[in-house]
Amino acid sequence: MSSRVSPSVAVENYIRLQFPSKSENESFARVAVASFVAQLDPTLEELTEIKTAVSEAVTNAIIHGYENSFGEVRIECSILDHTVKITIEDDGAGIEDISVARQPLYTSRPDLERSGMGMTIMETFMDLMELESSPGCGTRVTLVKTVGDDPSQQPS
Amino acid sequence: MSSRVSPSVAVENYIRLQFPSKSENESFARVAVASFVAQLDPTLEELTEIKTAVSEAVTNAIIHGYENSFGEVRIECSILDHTVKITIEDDGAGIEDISVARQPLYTSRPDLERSGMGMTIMETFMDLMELESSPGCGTRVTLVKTVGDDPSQQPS
Amino acid sequence: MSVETLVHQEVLVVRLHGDLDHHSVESIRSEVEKALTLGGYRALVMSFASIDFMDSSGIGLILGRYKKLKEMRGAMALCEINPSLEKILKMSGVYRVLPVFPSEREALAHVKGVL
Amino acid sequence: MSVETLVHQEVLVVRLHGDLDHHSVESIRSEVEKALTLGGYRALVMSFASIDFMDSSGIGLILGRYKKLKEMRGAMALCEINPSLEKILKMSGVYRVLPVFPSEREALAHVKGVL
Ligand SMILES: Nc1ncnc2c1ncn2[C@@H]1O[C@H](COP(=O)(O)OP(=O)(O)O)[C@@H](O)[C@H]1O
Ligand SMILES: Nc1ncnc2c1ncn2[C@@H]1O[C@H](COP(=O)(O)OP(=O)(O)O)[C@@H](O)[C@H]1O
Repeated sequence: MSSRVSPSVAVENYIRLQFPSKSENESFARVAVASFVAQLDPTLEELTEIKTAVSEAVTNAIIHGYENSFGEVRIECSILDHTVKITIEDDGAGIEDISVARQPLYTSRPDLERSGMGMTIMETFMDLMELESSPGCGTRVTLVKTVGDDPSQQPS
Repeated sequence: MSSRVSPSVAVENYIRLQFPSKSENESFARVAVASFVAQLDPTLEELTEIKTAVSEAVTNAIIHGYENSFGEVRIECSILDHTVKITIEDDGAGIEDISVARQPLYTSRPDLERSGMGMTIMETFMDLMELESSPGCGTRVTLVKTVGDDPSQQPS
Repeated sequence: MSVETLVHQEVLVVRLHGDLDHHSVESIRSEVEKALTLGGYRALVMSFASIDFMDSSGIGLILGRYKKLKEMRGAMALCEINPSLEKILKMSGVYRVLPVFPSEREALAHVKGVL
Repeated sequence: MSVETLVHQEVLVVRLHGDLDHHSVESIRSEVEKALTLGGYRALVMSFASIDFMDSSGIGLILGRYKKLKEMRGAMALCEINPSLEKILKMSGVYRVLPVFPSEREALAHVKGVL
């Protein structure tokens, strides 16, 4: 699970973040992404939705992917016109059945009082949410959202 | 100019950031570092000092290192006890004479209304500032600061 | 993140401050549980007036407390939900199981009435 | 970042808002220069009341305007410097060449007196 934004792809700006799977870094991750996305001049509501979606994906990488053991989370965030694309990936446990995992209220960790709403929140708050996962290898979530007052720009 | 925090080194937490040399990313860089350092519970003054030092180093990488052409800036920030260590590096022009560059008010770009105070601000606001540079290859700035009310912790 | 707990007659009031995410939820949960158990309360009001950010970890916290209080045949209500929180709570079905009020005063009155 | 310019008799007042860094300084500089040139002003007051962040790019902006106005035999003053700005300005010697006042009113009075 590793990807690169090659400079030949038409991307206006991007960031890459990498950090260990510690819950302290959840707030760092969403604040960093939000401060990068701020250059698109999103509404406060759009920014909150992006922060929430990133928080869900990073939390999942930490508690489900790495099950609270050590591992690295990688985030890549790129913008093109008014569209932001964010990938959050881990090299953790992976997901056996993606369609089950995406169901609202499904959680494999009710013991941790997880609500099973993370995926649903990501889907609702973003224009597009894609999941790739291979059991034993890791998971990559791709989130796309067009922000601001330019609805002609579609996620690519 | 590339370095890795190996997991064998006693570091409690770290982040790595990577982004293109665009001035839009200056605010992203300092906000991201500040939101990571926030877990050490620094005073507002300490946080402002760290943000300012990071802003100086990132700005230098963009305008002096890459001279406003495309390149990547890398930041690594690690914390151990109450000490934060930040490296900011570029693969740009490099510095011919470091001792000249460090002099207060020295700037190679008075045409851009640079004040030549960036290095002095980094030195003053941080406990330690180290410069490594090879002309034609790039520059790495290392900034170390111990924050919070634990003065027994010294920068390593 | 911090938690402020106070007691109104038989009702425990919990005011949440700051960011409610997976990192902060554990300590909040244990504080609320401790306060409930120590005081033997059967009624809980949670106020979200000072919440700056909340993700689905907050849903887990709310529904977890709801279950506990239901088992004890207690009462629970939420109050001071801002618009961005409202969206998450509606999505998760929290509005279908728990009463939500604009003010702490109204939430308290409701919970006392139910007991 | 945004710039608010207003004119008090012969004096241009520039109020800076937000983050003053290398990214924002260019547009600020050109706005200030345009206002100075169009109005033919020889006196400038810069207010830092609403500055959230400033690095050495701000020093360059201040000293650049100072030079210009000195060449024109004009007058300039700064005001509303918060403690963290003060440190940077002192370090850079700005206090040795420019008068600094707590309020815009005092800065204006000084600059008018000098002209
Ligand atoms: N990064 C991941 N690695 C492994 N499993 C995951 C990951 N993300 C999600 N899952 C699985 O998908 C389920 C549903 O996720 P989600 O809707 O976010 O709910 P929750 O986090 O509350 O369990 C999780 O319970 C987990 O089993
Ligand atoms: N990353 C870098 N790459 C190349 N040269 C640099 C770099 N950082 C600093 N320098 C050199 O050191 C000088 C002094 O830097 P500094 O004190 O920050 O002042 P300023 O940025 O205002 O010029 C710069 O003018 C430049 O010549």
